[in-house]
Amino acid sequence: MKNLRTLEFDGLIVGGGGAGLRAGLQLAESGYKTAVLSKVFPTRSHTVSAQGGITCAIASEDPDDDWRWHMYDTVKGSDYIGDQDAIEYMCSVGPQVVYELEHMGLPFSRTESGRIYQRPFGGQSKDFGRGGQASRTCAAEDRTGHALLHTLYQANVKANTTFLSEWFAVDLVTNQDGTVVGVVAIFVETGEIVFVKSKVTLLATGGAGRIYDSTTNALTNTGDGVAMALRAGVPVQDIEMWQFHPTGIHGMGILVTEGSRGEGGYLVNCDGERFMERYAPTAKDLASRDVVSRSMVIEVDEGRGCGPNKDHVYLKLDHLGTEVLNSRLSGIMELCKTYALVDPAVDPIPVVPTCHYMMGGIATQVSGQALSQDEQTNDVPVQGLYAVGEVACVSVHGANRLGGNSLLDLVVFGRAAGLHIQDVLSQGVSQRSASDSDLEAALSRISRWENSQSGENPADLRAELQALMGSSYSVFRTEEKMRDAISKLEDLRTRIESAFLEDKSEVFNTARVEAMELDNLLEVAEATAIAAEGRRESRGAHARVDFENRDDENWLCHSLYFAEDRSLRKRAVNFAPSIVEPFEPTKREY
Amino acid sequence: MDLVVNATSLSRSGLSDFLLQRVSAVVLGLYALCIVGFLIVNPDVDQIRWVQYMTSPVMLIFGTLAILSFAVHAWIGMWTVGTDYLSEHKMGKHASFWRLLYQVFVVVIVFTYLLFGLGILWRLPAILL
Amino acid sequence: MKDARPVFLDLLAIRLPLPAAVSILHRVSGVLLFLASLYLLILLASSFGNETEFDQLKWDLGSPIHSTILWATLSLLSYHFVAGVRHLLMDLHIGESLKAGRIGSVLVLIVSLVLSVLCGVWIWL
Amino acid sequence: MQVSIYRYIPGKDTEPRMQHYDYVLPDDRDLMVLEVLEDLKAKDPSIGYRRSCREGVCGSDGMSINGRNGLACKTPVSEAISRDKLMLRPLPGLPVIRDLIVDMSQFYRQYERVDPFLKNDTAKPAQERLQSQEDRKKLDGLYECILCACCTTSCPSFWWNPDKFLGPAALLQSYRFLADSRDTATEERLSKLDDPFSVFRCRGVMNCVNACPKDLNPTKAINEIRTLLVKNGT
Repeated sequence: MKNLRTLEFDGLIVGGGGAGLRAGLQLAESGYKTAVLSKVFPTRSHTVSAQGGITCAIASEDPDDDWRWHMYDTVKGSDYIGDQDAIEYMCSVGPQVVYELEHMGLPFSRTESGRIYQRPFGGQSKDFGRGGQASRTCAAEDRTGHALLHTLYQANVKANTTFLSEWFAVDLVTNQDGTVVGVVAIFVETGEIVFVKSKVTLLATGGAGRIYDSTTNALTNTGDGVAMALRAGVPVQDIEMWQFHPTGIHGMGILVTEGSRGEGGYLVNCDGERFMERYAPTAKDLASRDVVSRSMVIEVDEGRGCGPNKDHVYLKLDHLGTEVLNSRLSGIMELCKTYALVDPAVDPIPVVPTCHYMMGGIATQVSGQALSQDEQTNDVPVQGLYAVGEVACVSVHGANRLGGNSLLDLVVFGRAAGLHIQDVLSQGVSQRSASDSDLEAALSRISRWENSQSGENPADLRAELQALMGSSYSVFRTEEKMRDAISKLEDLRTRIESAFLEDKSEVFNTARVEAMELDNLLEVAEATAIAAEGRRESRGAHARVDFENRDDENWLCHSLYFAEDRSLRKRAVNFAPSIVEPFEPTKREY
Repeated sequence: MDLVVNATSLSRSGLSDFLLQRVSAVVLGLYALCIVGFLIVNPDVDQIRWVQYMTSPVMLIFGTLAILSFAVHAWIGMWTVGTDYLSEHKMGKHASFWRLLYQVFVVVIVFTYLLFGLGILWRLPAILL
Repeated sequence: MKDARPVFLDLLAIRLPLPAAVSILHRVSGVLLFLASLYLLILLASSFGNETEFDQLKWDLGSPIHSTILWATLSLLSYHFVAGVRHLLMDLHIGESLKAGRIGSVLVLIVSLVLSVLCGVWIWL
Repeated sequence: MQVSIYRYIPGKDTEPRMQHYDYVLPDDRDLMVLEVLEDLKAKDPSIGYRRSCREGVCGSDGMSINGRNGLACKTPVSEAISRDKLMLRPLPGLPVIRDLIVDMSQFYRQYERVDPFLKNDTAKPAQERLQSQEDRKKLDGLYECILCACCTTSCPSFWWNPDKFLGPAALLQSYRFLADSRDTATEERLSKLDDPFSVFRCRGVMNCVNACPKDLNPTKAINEIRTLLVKNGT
């Protein structure tokens, strides 16, 4: 096979963040030959940056808490396009999965009775919205993601999982029968190109926040999995849905956890007014993120912003006192002092809504198996391909994710996929073969860059793409700007396809990795652009100036974007949970 | 200890070495203080009093302990220094040869000091050494 | 190929904080004392000889070279002693924080310097 | 400002060299070292370094900045710069793969040697294991480690014996589990540490505390382990 070194596994997991590690753990413990392939050493994955916690009805702060209430909040938060079978699964299995994490050693903060500490987060309620604010987010101070990721990595060390660290997955390999049989990857340390073959391939590559110029995401969040799927002919779902987190540090894009508002912090405008009381009289600063972000933008647009340019608002925490700040929010104390040069115990923090999370992604079943769609709009499983975590759209977040639900998503569905793949493997899946021509697509992308002799600098093109997405697809969206951006993206595609990789060295060539990441950013940006233009309504995080209202008649559905013909199709939302009655769409107020 | 070979440390246990190092340090420190203290209090000491003091039963036992402590303290200290700088990691394959040579050198000196020191304190005729 | 990899360990290009200097000096003084102990033993031996030897020793110690060697040895001893006390205190969990570590190091340097001066006073005055 | 970067590209360079770049700092705000690197890399893409979260929690971009180990994304230029020069070199003591990228495998091996995972041989309860707030507090200052290797690669004992001395980061993690009220393997853990190198090679140099970008104190953790060893062994 082309003299390519080939590695073979039963299960291949691409991505070593929370979802990938949870799935890897499940598979490694089952005894199947499992590898976790990651472009960074696992504990460098972006899960590490998650702060506030993992939302789950373990009934520690409130003994009466019920996973059904959590489910209600999540469905409402999703603006009713979250799949209710998946949400039901996540909320009901959640407690067990969180206890497993605790048993693995996750150092959760504790209540006085020694149970896991839970804090209030946005969009949380008791008794199906009737019982006031709930405290449902399990936290390890404000470093929950760090604690979770390290705990999972440690569990994998214990389970002897094989890690391919600092391997960059270039593309999926699909054989003639449409089965995914592994990936072509570059071992970054040597530059060697390897075919990593596997009976089952699971994408857990995380998000793509780097399509925006201002994002809380790590520099490595370039949507590699989404782009790989799109290039392999797998569609992506609801990719227009991008969450803007209300409290990114102004000018830095660094996140200040929603937990800071959960602990009692609030937002003020230049008049010192606690403006969220006007927009969300009940939940106030703990309304869901889309609502808070929009309110902040309106405040700034109407001239009530803070600072010399009146372009941000303030997050006030000083009234919480140093004890709460140091014991519950020590991580953000450190971040604010370092990056905003502000001591939250004394001064308010300048914040702006900042790109934070990709609700969309590869459509999957609850088992993690990737889905495509046939001509009759029936779901068709993609053989050999699974996806979990931010890269997937199972979909539990719909049009707007609730804080603390992403970590739960990672571990619940990482585990579910692990269990399912274990099942599938035990029924005896044979390794399908791949021909040279199946590998060709992936290899040609590498050689395209390798053979480039001149052209534009990838870093400049990346900056241009990010600025374009930032100006055209942020909190509020207009038809005119989106149309313009779509044509600019077409132009960018031509330029990126003829861009120049100057450094062609073999050993740890990060320029090559970044060039391929640029390809991926472009795929995600274009999918976002077309899907956002196509969804002619406002729902959750997708707020259009020209279509201000939610349109349940036409758009109470998922969007499904296919890259081959750049088409946008619709896919039905699941309204059939198996235990509880479905939650019907109603007006969404906080 | 799978990865750690420590055939030539004094006690083969890091903890024992650690404790011996500390205890011997305290003995040596106190002994030094006794001598310096005596000399400060008696600046014009003559030889008789000096030898009397040093070989009084308490000081003789103390001195013997101090010399033994010196041997222990010096060996552990010098062994540590040797294994820091004369390691396979830094010198390659031949490190163990150089380390052995160094350790033999240290052992010879330590023994010489030990016998010499005990001989003086216990006022043994030089011929016995 | 792996063996050919360079290692950056240019000690002149790495900033070492004060506690590191104190620790290295502790080691250096220890090795030097190991060698200087022969000198101390010889002093002890001659002080245990007959009365003439003892007086001769007292006389000798007045010479510039002899007294300088004695002073240097005592200074090394004081330093090693003081830095050793710091080690023992740290074993007892005293002075473990970065700030305390710095203060402790400064104290070690000051105290041992003072002792060294006192040794000089004692020998020469 | 002049930025000098340690360069070594296998296949191209036979010896490491320092490459100098001119860089104009903005007047209105302080930059982090990583921002400077990103700007330079946009112009010279061949500069190799690791980075990810750019907010000091992933631990990718540890390097020697003007002679002191730190995270590039968390070190302000104004703090690091001396005589208008910024000197960037790889973490000391580990083999250099390329430019500022070192081979961390020795570091990770030492981490794995301390069994960095909770061991509890009692039956798992249906819910979480309870832990008092006081017991949980004992993990503060330990669990926050990001494995950036700034401490371990600033430690002379690790420079001399990277294969035998566990190094501050691994020892901090070792103590993180020794201190966890939920861990039942204390004796097993301690017995694995009682050799002259693993723990006892620490000489209290405290470079680790000085280097840690998260303000953790491995020296203290190592002392705590020693105390446990003394209590356990005497």
